Amino acid sequence: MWVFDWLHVFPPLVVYLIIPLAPLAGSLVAGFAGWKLQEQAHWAPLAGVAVAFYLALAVLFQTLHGQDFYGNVYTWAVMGHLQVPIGFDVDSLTALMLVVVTFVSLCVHLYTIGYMHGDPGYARFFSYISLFTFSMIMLVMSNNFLQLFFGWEAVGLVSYLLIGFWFQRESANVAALKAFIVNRVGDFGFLIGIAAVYHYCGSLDYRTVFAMVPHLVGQTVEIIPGHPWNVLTWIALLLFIGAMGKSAQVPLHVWLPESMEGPTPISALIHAATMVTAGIFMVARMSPIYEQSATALTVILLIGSITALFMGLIGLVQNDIKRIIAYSTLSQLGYMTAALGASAFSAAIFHLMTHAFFKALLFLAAGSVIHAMANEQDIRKMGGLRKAMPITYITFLIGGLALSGIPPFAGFFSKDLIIEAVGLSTLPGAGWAEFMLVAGAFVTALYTFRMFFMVFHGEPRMDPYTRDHLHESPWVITVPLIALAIPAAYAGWAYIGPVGLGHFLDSSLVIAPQFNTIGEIAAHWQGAGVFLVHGLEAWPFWLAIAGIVCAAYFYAWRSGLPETLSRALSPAIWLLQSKFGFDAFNNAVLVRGVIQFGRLFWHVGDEKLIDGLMVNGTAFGIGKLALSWRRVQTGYIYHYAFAMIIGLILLMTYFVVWKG
Amino acid sequence: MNAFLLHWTFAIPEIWVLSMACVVLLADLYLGERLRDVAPVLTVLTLLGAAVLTFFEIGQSGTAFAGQLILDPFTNVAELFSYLAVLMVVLYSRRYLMDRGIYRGEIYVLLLFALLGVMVMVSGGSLLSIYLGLELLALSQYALVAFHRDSLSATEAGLKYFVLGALASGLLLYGMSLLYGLTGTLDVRHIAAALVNVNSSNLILVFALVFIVAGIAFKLGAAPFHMWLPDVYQGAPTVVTTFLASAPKIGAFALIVRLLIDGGYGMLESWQQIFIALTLVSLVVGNLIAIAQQNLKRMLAYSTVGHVGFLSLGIVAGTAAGFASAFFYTIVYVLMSLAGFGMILLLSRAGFEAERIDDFKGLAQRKPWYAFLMLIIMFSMAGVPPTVGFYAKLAVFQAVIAAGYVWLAVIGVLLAVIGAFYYLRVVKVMFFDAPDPDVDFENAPIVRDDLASATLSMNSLALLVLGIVPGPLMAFCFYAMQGVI
Amino acid sequence: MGGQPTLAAYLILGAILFSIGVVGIFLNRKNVIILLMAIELLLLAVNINLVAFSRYLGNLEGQVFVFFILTVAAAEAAIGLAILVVYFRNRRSINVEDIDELRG
Amino acid sequence: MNAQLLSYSIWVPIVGGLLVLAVGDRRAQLARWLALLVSLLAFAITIPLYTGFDTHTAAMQFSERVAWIPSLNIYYHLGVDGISLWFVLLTSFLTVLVVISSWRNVQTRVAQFMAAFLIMEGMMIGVFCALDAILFYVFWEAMLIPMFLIIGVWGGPRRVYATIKFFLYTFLGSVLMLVALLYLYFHSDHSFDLLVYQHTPLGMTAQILIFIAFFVAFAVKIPMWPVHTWLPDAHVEAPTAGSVVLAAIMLKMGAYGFLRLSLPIVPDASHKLAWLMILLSLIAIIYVALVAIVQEDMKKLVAYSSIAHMGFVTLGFFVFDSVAIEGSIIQMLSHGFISAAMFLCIGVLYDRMHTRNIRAYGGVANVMPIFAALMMLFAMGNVGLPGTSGFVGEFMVVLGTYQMHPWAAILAATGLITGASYTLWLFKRAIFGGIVHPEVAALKDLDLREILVLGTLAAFTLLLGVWPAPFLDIVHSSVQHLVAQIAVSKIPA
Repeated sequence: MWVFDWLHVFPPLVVYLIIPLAPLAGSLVAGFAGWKLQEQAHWAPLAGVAVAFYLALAVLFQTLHGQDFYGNVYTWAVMGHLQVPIGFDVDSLTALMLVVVTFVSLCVHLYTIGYMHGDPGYARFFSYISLFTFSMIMLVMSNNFLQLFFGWEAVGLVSYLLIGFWFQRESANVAALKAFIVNRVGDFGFLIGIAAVYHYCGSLDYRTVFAMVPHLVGQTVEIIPGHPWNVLTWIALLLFIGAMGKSAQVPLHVWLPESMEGPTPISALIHAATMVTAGIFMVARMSPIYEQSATALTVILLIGSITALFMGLIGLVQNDIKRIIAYSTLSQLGYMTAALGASAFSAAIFHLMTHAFFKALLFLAAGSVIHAMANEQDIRKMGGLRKAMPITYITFLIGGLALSGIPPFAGFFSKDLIIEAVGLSTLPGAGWAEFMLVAGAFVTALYTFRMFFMVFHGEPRMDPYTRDHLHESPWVITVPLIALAIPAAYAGWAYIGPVGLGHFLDSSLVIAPQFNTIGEIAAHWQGAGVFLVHGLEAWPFWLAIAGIVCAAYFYAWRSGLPETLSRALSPAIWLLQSKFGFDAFNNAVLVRGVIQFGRLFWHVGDEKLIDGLMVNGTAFGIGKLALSWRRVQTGYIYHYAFAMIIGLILLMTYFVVWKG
Repeated sequence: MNAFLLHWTFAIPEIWVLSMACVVLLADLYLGERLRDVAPVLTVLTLLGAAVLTFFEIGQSGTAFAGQLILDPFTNVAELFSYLAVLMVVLYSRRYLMDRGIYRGEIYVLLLFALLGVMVMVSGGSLLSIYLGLELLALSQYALVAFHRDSLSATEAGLKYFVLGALASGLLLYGMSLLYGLTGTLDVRHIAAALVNVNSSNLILVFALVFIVAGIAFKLGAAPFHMWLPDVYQGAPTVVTTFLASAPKIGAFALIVRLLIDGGYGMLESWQQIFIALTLVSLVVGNLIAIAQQNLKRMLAYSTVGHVGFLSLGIVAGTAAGFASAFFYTIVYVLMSLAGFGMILLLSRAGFEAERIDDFKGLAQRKPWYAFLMLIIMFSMAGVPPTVGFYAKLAVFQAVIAAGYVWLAVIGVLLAVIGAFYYLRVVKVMFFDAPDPDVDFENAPIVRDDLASATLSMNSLALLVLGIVPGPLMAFCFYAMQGVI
Repeated sequence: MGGQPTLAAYLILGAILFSIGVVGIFLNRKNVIILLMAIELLLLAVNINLVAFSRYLGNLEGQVFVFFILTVAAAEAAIGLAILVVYFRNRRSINVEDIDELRG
Repeated sequence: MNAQLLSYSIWVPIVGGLLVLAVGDRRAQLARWLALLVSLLAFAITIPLYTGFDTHTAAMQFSERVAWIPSLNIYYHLGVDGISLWFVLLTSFLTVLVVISSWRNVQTRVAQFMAAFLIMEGMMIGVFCALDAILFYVFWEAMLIPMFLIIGVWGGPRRVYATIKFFLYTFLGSVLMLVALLYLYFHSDHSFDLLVYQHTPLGMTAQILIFIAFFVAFAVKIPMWPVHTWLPDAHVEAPTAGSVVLAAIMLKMGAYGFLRLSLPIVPDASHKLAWLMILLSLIAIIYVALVAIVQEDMKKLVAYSSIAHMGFVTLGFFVFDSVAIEGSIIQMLSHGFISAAMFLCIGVLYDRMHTRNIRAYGGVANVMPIFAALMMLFAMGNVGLPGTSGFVGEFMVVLGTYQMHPWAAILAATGLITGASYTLWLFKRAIFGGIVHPEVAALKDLDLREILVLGTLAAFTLLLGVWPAPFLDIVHSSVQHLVAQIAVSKIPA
């Protein structure tokens, strides 16, 4: 394309280098010079991300023309015989991710200018989000496991910093800590996975590793003696543990709802569009490994569908606008994961993309609402906002429809594709998975439109002061909303062919013939229109419509009904409100357990046994001994003489008796 | 010249010291009160002269007076170190004695006689001369310990030392008499030759050895023959304690060299066993009881017992290197004790003995230099590098491991750790505690004694310097022992 | 039998005397003077040994040694008594059980 | 000059320290400047060691060998290889920072304080350079004296207990090593040369006994569970600078001892007892990390975290894999930077508030943003985040360990979780949050001097994390050589 032609003057590596480095530079400028730049701190990060977005587009066009890149920048380290470079693997998958990441990031940067205006941490915030963009770019561009892990952990770090951005708030700090530690649990598995990869492949380089994979088929490992496991299953599951942490799959999902303590732009950027998708991306990237293990795929499929349904259910009883969206994110991530399990990698990536757009949109719109409501997040105190905030209303509706999978919005295409692929899957448990996903469609629509109606329709329930000051947000906020609404509306229709059905991503993915669900769909592919019409006859669509109708009935027309219902269903509601007990379990067993063990080891192990008994006990014993032996020295001459004689006699006896 | 007087020149240093002791006695008697300093000055000159005379003898060897005296490298080296030890005692002594009103010439005369005793022990070639040297030393020591006539503790110490010392002499003598009966000679070299024909499990011989070793152990201060040591070290005037811990230890070591190595090397296996027992008991008793002490002199006394245990390790080894390392340990011990008791001497004032450990509280703030020196001394005694005390321990451990007694070395190092505790306590008191307002070094009347201070500084720094360059001293000690076996 | 006592008899006598001396030192709880006497007894025992051996071996060295021991014993006794005197001046007692100022 | 470079590295700080001592406490300012000058000079002297280092050989470089105590065949034998080089540089580098960091917070007996650190610097460099067993031991022990005084004189309320415990514990550990060294002397044809020891054939029983003796010495120093309890006490009571040196350098000596002595001298025993070492390392990683979580005293927390981090080091040694061993070395280096920085950070707070209790803080980030940012970086290093130095070593150790013992790697990797827990929980409680205590509100942010010190460490933490290659390049040849050495049995046929 002509706008990118001039880039040919640069060597390709330079272009690739600038993509991560531009946001990094922006971050550093905002971080180090922030105290001086004050209100102008956004320019450098904004410029950095804009450059990255522009170049990402250029890269996307290149890959469309088949120009992939695989090469190293520098040698990070040589460890023993293992050489670990820092390098880039740029293919269609990477390019697509780059565009999604930088686009959402750009929108969020822009949005932040308005949203965070006047916050004392303004510059710091920009520094963080640019740093985040850098980390995510490094993650998706990586050509080896180490760099992947670097990006993996770095996004975790920035997420920690951003969730705890308002560090004066106790709840934000707790949420940040929780997010980091839960992610670390995932990273723990991921690290072991990398170690296993190195062990069996002798390299951390993607291509070398993937080339080794066929040789590993059939090899087993006995981690628990007597139980041989397939090596590739073992590796795949370990890596997937990492993905569970990052992409918040049950049971490592607990951090994501709480991460809503961070400022709203962050929720949009990190907890909807980018960081949480790292796990999805990683599994897709590792498709050569996963495709060799039906066991791993089954696990992924089931965990994904469980997450999709049950997290959606929790979303039904939430009242915090951001938390509802957060649970919807969890649920949607479940869909993506389920797609991965069904080997529909391209469908997962496609849903990732559409989800990034509409979920970022929803978050930013929610932010706009919160902004207007003077930081009130409880939907029970909202209502009737559609008149005051028309742009937000429209864009939120588009996002909601997309999320609920109503054609022709983006979510419909990607979600239907996933459900169809899972339906075609031959893995054990695929039937259950499909059921859960289809049921999830109803739940999704229900909680989305419950929120929608409670916020924008009905009677205003806020206090009068807030009601009088309701206003539409400024342009820096609404422009990103509109910018995101456009792809949320049309991206499904436009890209299901190239992205969803994998022609574009073919070069990046490996799909085993026996799992090729997407291939099956593609074989009967007659275009997006036919797919749409076909979708109108299927369960998910009607369930979604049913969800919307229920929501409208309960929350817009008969607003007294939910009360009655919740009384009738109180045990179920209680179960949902307690989030199936994950938090309670973690606090009561894991956190308390760790602290109890820590205290036990400290007070009993260290202080009593080692220090008290062994160390000080020895010293005390020696001291006692010294004091008592001291009394032998009575001061009397005859005792002294007696001691000498006794000594003499003992020596003589020794010789007489023993030496004889 | 008849055979008896052949090589009489070998005895010139002894003759010189004897004559000068008489001269000092007479000079002090006649010059009296007016010229008190004459005695120490003359003593110093005597020591320097003796050093010169001994120096000229280096390289010669042989016997004099029909084998009564032996001249070999050990004689030379041991005598030179004895001079050095007495010299330092003299240099330290002046102000301490003046403060207590016992600055008299006799003390120097007694020191010279005691030194003569040590010299005779060092060069003694027969049981007779060795016994005479021993008694000369012992009798002078009894008098020295009780020298402060008005002090109850000094006289009590003198009395105890006398009674027990006499008992020990009796034991030694009894052993000597048995040895004489078995071999028919008093000359140690003839005894060695005669023992070749004696069955090593001969019970009388073994008894003789036990008695002799008991006597030696008493002189050294090895447990369980050590019980006089704490009382005497504590009770005696500190000058005398300083002396007790120096030259007489060289004399005691000479007993081992002459009686057990020169005379009884053939019986090595038997007395090695005895020494293992003595070593073990000394190490444990010395290092343990020292922990419970509050009085620094007494603590150093128990630490002496511990040190004797360590040096005996070298003897247990039973090799030339072992004896050399034991000798090296002895010399190092002498240097350390001189410095340690010298420190107490210098910090004491009229009416105030700086002998409680608590008296050293906060010394680092009041007198940082002295505290630094004491730090060196304590770490040297504990055997922490880079002080010379470490090499002493290194050498004996090396020897005992070479002889195959690894288990003894392990016990030894463990007790070294326990021992480190009480030395550390002194350092702790000096450096970490606040000064005790009741103990004021500054307000007590001070008679400046720059010579003593300088001596102490040299003495203590020597422990550090020798720790960095231990080679020559060690080589010297190894040289001394090369003629012995 | 009869006639000349054997060497063993002398040695046994020496040993008995020596033992009496030793026992005298640590059994006596009364008077320091007795300690001095016990010490003399020790030296006496040694002298008997030496003389007996000298006679038995036909070698004079032992008897020479005895003379030296006797001399030293005299000196020793002198110093011992002197110390006892100064001690008595300070403590007003020569009771062995009172000599316990220094201990521990 | 080049020939005696190591001697200069050792003796310049020692002599300089004596000079500082001579200046005396009354002229404190002069003593400080002189100490700074000496430490800079000493650092400058060590730089040619790096620039002139030949990375292609495992042989000792910059060697010096002079007879020292001929009677016992002891030599003054120095040399560095890839294993020791970094620690020499780390020591001389950190001493500069330590001098600067103590510029104002030490006001009593300044000259003695500075002198103690300079003298200790020389001795610590001596440990890393010594190739003669006795020389090694002399430096090893001598170093205790200045540290004993530093903790005892300038330490906190329970300093006496802590310092005596420190001294006796380490002394007890090292004396057994002395016995082992002497034993080796008689089995290596009367040589004290460590390089000769490496080729001395030894039977299995002897090897195991020697290994145990070495183990006691080094395990106490590192420290490994269960002989670690002196460390928290020593750290809590030590002045900031003392903690820095203790954590950053002294702990490394134990680990260095394993590399220089245990592994090459008794390879068969090392293999045989590897299970024990791995077990103890894992206990350190898991048990001690749990203990760290519940600490209320910041220094104690970091002290326990040091033990846990050193667990990775020892774990890496005893899987006998070159990646793991290199990882351990890098982990040691990295811990040198990060633990130093963590203690300096706590020192910064302590200087202002005179308490280390976490509860007394909270909300420090509000008033000390620069400090909070720097400490966050170091905390992340402590957590082992990629991009910081803390990651590289742990990553390599886990990678290497997995090769041999997957379970050990899995258990060790839990350090990822616990490390994050205690470090960030500390951070949350002390640095984040609202201001509760009025004293915290009055805190002043870092001054230039503090920024200089912490900033330098931050730079190295990042450099080592982003580009560890130059650090590892130095290490390769020596580690390859070591691994080859361990693989060969020394039991005589």
